[in-house]
Amino acid sequence: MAKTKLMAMLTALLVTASGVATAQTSYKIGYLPSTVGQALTQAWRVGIENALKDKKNVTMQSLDAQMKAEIQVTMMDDFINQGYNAIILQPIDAAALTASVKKAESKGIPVITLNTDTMLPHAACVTMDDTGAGYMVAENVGKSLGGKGNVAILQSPPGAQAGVEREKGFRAALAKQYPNIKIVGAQNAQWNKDKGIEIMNSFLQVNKELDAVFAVNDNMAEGAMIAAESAGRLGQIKIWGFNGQKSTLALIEQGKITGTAYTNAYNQGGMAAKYAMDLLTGAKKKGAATEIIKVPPFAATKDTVAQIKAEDRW
Amino acid sequence: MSANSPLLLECKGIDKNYNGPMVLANVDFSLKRGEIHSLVGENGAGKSTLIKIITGVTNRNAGSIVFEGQSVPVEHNKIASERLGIAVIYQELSLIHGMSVAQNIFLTKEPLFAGLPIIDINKMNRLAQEMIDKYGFDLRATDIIDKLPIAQRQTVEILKALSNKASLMIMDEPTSSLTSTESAQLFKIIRLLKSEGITVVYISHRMEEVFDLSDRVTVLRDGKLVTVLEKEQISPAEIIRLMIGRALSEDESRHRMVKKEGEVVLEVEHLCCEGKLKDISFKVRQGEVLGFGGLVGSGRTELMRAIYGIDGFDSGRLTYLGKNYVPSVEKSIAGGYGFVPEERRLQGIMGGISIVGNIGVANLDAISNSAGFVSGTKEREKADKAISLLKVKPANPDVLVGNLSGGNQQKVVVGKWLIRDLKLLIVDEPTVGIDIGAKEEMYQTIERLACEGVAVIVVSSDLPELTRLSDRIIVLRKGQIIKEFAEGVVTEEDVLRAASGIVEGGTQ
Amino acid sequence: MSVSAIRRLILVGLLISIGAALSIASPSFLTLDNLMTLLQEASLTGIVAIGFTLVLITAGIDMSIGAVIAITSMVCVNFISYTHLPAYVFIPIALAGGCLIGWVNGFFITYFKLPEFIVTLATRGILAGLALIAAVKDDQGFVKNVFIQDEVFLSFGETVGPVYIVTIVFFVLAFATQLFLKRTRAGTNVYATGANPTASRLSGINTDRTLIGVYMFSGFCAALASIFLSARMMTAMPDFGIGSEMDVIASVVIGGTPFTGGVGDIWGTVIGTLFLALIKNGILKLGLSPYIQPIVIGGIIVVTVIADVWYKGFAEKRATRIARQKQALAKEGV
Amino acid sequence: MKATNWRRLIVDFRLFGILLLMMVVLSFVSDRFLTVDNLTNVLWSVCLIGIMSVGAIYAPITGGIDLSVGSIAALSGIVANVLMNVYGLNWMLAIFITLGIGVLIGWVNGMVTTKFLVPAFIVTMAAKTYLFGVAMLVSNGDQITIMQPKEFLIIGVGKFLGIPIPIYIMIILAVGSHILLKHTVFGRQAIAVGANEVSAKLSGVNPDRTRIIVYIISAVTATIAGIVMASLTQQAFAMNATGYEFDVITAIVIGGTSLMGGNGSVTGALIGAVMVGFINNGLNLLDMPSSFHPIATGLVILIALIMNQGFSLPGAVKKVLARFRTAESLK
Repeated sequence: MAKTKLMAMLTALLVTASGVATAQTSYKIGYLPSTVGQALTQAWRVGIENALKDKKNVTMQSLDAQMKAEIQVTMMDDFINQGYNAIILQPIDAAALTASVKKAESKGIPVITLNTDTMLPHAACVTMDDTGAGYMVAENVGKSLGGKGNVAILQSPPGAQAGVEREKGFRAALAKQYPNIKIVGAQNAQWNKDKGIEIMNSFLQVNKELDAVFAVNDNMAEGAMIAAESAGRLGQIKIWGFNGQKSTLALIEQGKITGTAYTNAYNQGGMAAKYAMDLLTGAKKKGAATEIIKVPPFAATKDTVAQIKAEDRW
Repeated sequence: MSANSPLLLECKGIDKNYNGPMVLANVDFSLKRGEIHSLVGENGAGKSTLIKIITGVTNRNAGSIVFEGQSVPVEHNKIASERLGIAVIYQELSLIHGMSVAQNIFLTKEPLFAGLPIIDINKMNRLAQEMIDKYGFDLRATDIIDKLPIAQRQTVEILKALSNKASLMIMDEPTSSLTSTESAQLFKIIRLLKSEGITVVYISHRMEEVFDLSDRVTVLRDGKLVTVLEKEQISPAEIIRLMIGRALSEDESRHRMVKKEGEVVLEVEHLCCEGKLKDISFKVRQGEVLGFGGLVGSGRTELMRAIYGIDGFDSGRLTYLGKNYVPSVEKSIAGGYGFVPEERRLQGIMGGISIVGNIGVANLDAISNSAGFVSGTKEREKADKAISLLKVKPANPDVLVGNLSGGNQQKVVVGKWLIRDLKLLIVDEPTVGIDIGAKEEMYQTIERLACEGVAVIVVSSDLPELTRLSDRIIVLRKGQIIKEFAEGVVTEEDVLRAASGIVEGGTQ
Repeated sequence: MSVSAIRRLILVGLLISIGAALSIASPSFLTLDNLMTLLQEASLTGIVAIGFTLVLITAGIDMSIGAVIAITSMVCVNFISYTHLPAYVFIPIALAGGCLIGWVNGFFITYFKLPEFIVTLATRGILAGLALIAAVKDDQGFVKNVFIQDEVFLSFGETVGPVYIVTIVFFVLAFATQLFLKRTRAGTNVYATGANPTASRLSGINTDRTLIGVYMFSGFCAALASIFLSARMMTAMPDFGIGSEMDVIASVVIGGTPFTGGVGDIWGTVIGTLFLALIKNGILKLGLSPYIQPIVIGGIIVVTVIADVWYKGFAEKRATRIARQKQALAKEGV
Repeated sequence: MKATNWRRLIVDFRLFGILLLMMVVLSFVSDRFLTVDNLTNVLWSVCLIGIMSVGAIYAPITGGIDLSVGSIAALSGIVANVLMNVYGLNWMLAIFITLGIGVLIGWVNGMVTTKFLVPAFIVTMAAKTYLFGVAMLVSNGDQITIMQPKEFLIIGVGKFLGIPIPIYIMIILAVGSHILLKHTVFGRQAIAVGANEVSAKLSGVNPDRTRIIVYIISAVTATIAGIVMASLTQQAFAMNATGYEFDVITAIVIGGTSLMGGNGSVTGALIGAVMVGFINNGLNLLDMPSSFHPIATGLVILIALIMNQGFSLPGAVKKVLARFRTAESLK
């Protein structure tokens, strides 16, 4: 098994080395998420793998950037040096990865980014539209509160772009549509569940009237739920998460979490993989600008969560 | 005072206190050019403080110092004093491990390439070797310090001072870790230094050395100057009298070996340990003090470690209290051994914890119950008992042992065994670096233990100590028993001759 | 041959054989591009490791290096965003900032006699927080990572021929530091302070000044690495370098500088850094699960150090045996 | 009462004093601070660090350090989940086996440091790295939500007399650890080994065995913390508890335990953990940006250290100023 894989890689390389790119029969695709240890990035990987399953001539390798932009850049270099044919990348930071993406593209390796776009044009960006989804969550929260109330935000670490975009969308919507909703607190819970509990506890202490909480990922939303439940205030507070991982959807069904901005991550990964294959096989030509492919967010609440099929839950 | 005055250094009316009682009060101290001048006094008499003031490690509160005709300011410091030509050969050797002899000699003043901040290593090695050869030492400039024996390291220290063009060399207990031959070698060097016109200040607790070497002796007691003895006035008994203000009774009869008839406590048969010990056999009886003599490196310490159970041995048989015994530290302690190691600070005490803690650790079996819980009351009782038995000062069991004087530290190390049901006590160099009063107390403790029926094994390089304490002396050489003195009168010279391999006129 | 020389030879041998094995296993290993990237990686860690080696020689430790990288990159990006100062003006300022942090570390360690580990752990926290506060923000107050376009600054990430500038700087710095350590008085003082601080003081070495100097140099090296990192990434992030302490420590330790002080040199660190970078690069090539990487790296650290201790023990035993034989012969001769 | 006991007491009391002072200041700053609910929450949030600290403290007492506690905690949560929800074991049995694995990890750490004479810093740093890898491998990098068994989940979020169960666990372990340190043979041996290993050995203590037990204790409490964390967050995840080792060391050091060995205070470590908890809680209540948390913690470490060194704070400031003045005058 491993041997055949190695052989395939060797042939692929020999072919690349001989410079007959068009006659290429096998491809290597690299998948480089910000970290391998997240439900979302795992789901993307599964989506990519599924999309490539029936293509015998394609191998896929994923690497772990450990949430550090420096490491991700190194790994980009490695993919480039190893002559990968396409790279699916979730940039930890737009600015930090721009140079790497540019380098890959200049060597003829198309880069398809996930969720975070970089600053210079590349093949495509398959994005769940963080800002738009944040906006959508705020609209839902605003509607359910009747345009009035106190809201707190569980933030991502400062500088984590995805989280910031979500929060910006959320804030923009409130400012524009629900000026009477007050944001009473915003604290960094480091994407973590245990920090989510800790921060939520202090929100609950400071605000005797807290009507809704928006956590910029589901993990923190689940933490907020545990804290609110423990304080006996779960019924009074609407908790919104982001991403729509399986466990959160289950909690929405139980009525413990109000809702989340669900994206079909399997689908999203699949789309990225398909786009890469289309470019490699020549079915699609690369344009001058980055092609933005938006995966629409879906507001999963108790009423709508049933629409998400079991096989689409990640 | 002019530069060609016969006096090299003159201190007048030195006062010093460290925010507390006076450590030095109105002390005068002067040194002639090219003399060997001993500075004696019990621990705490102010010797080291005086040296610290002269070398600029600490500053005086009052008084004047004139060195080479120049007045030395109060705000003096170590580097300035070195520049003046004052060097100290420390008791705890102050060489840098991992560096070569040459690097140590030239530390902080390495020869540089002209005009560059780069060290000229070849030149440094050459200069060092020239110095070594000039004095005829057995050393190579490129030897790494770690691999040299202590005596040679001391030579390197002296070379280091010589390279500083020192006109005054202060030696603080230089022979404490040397064997007799090595000491003799050192005395030769000291006399050589004198012949070069260098003044040597010699600090030692060993009166015979002071007597042998000194041109003059300054005696301090309780921070005050007692007197300065001229060459013809010097005698060990006189110095001791002046130091402690009373005459010590030298119990001459102790030099006679005594045959003890008690039960055999430990019997060692044909003990061998590759490269260290060869076919060692001996017995030690109840109430007997068995002395072990020999040069450093003759295998004495290794033998003690083997019978205590720290290091294993290759072959041989131990019989302890009539039973075949394979030693291990834990079994030995449980069986009634006590062990006072050679290096107090490194092996004996736990400086960072209290007297109670130090004593408790060796008595955990006695102060805890079967479930492993320690009784604080019992622990304290034990500590108090040890303190009162040995008159540890201060008699506060909560004082950190690291803050005690050397003698009191040693009392704690011995004390933790005394409160046990002791059958065999092994003491390795019991009185190194402790003052005369404490030394005497240590001797009395050992004698009292023997009276109580404890078998005591004493290892010592201090020959008067060995002959005074022992009922029987075994001398080791190159890991073998070379001589046993079981009866008759034994002189220090006898032991020394045996240790050096000179037996009945022939060389071993 | 000395123990450390043999050890080094073994490590170089391993380095070459692993390299050879990788060249066979993965054809993309032995390409100019890959080797240069590998060297670039190694150099970024290595520059920090050079400073860290000096700290370790004094028997200290510096946990703040990662945070120094972060804060320095923030200082640079602030200069770029808010001033029009040219890079050759603010880069020296940023490097001086690294030295200043080292000075503060050294000051607390020497003046209050605090343990190095904790002091630098505390400054690590403080600097990490300050880096976030200093980060460039957008109009809504969110941290914004600036895409750097300052030509002079970015030139630090360029190559000379195929070789990255950072690699050249790394080797030059390594050479200079080695020269400093072995052939200057101040360098000798560093070893002396680590081997025996009391003896060093008695010999007239100002150990406090030496220690402060060493921490300043460590801060300087981290700041220097930060500039190369920012230039390479064309941006600066407030979490740059935080967590990279472990890689640096691993490189130095694999290189043979022990925690006990007084021993060690820069060539060891250079080899250690290359070794670690090679392993990391190699794991990526072998198509292993990314989860295996930490296991392999952790394992290698333990194995190298255990092998070290074992070998040293063996060598010591052998040395004492030889010494004893020699001594015996000499004595018999008399 | 003898002098050193007084001194020890004063050190402990001083810590209490600082703690009280912090409470007074914080209650002025935020009226929400001094409520039973909030204080309970603070204790609840520090309980993971607290549990780890009272066990990990033995490493510095013997002159070592344990940097692997975070990874051990993450791994044990994953292992417990696998045992319960993949192999379907009873939750108590699962916890028992997980603790056994904790013992094994600690034993390995201890063996490598003692028998192979590798510095604890490197051993546990490497362990931190490879245990994280193992955790990733076992969990396949997944962020696993633990939905059952219900009894297991009660450990983290259940309450007894209105107080969350983890707080009881922390207090029980702290009391146990305090007794172990101050009133047992093992505690005496650990302190002796830290104070002077050779001397301890010659007094009949087996330093290697003591050290191995020390790392086992450290790993076991980290395992307990991992189980509590898994239950509390209802999640098993390899990245949980990353970086906790530094918080643990911070708590221990603020509590007056020196990293050089030979002394230690379990109550101090607990107070240290609570102090860090108060700082974070206070900043949260004031809605300060998270960047202030590490700064405040860092400053508290420095201040606590300087005070533990026997400097009073105004004295220390004066000393620093005096130094600058002399530096000026030299110029």
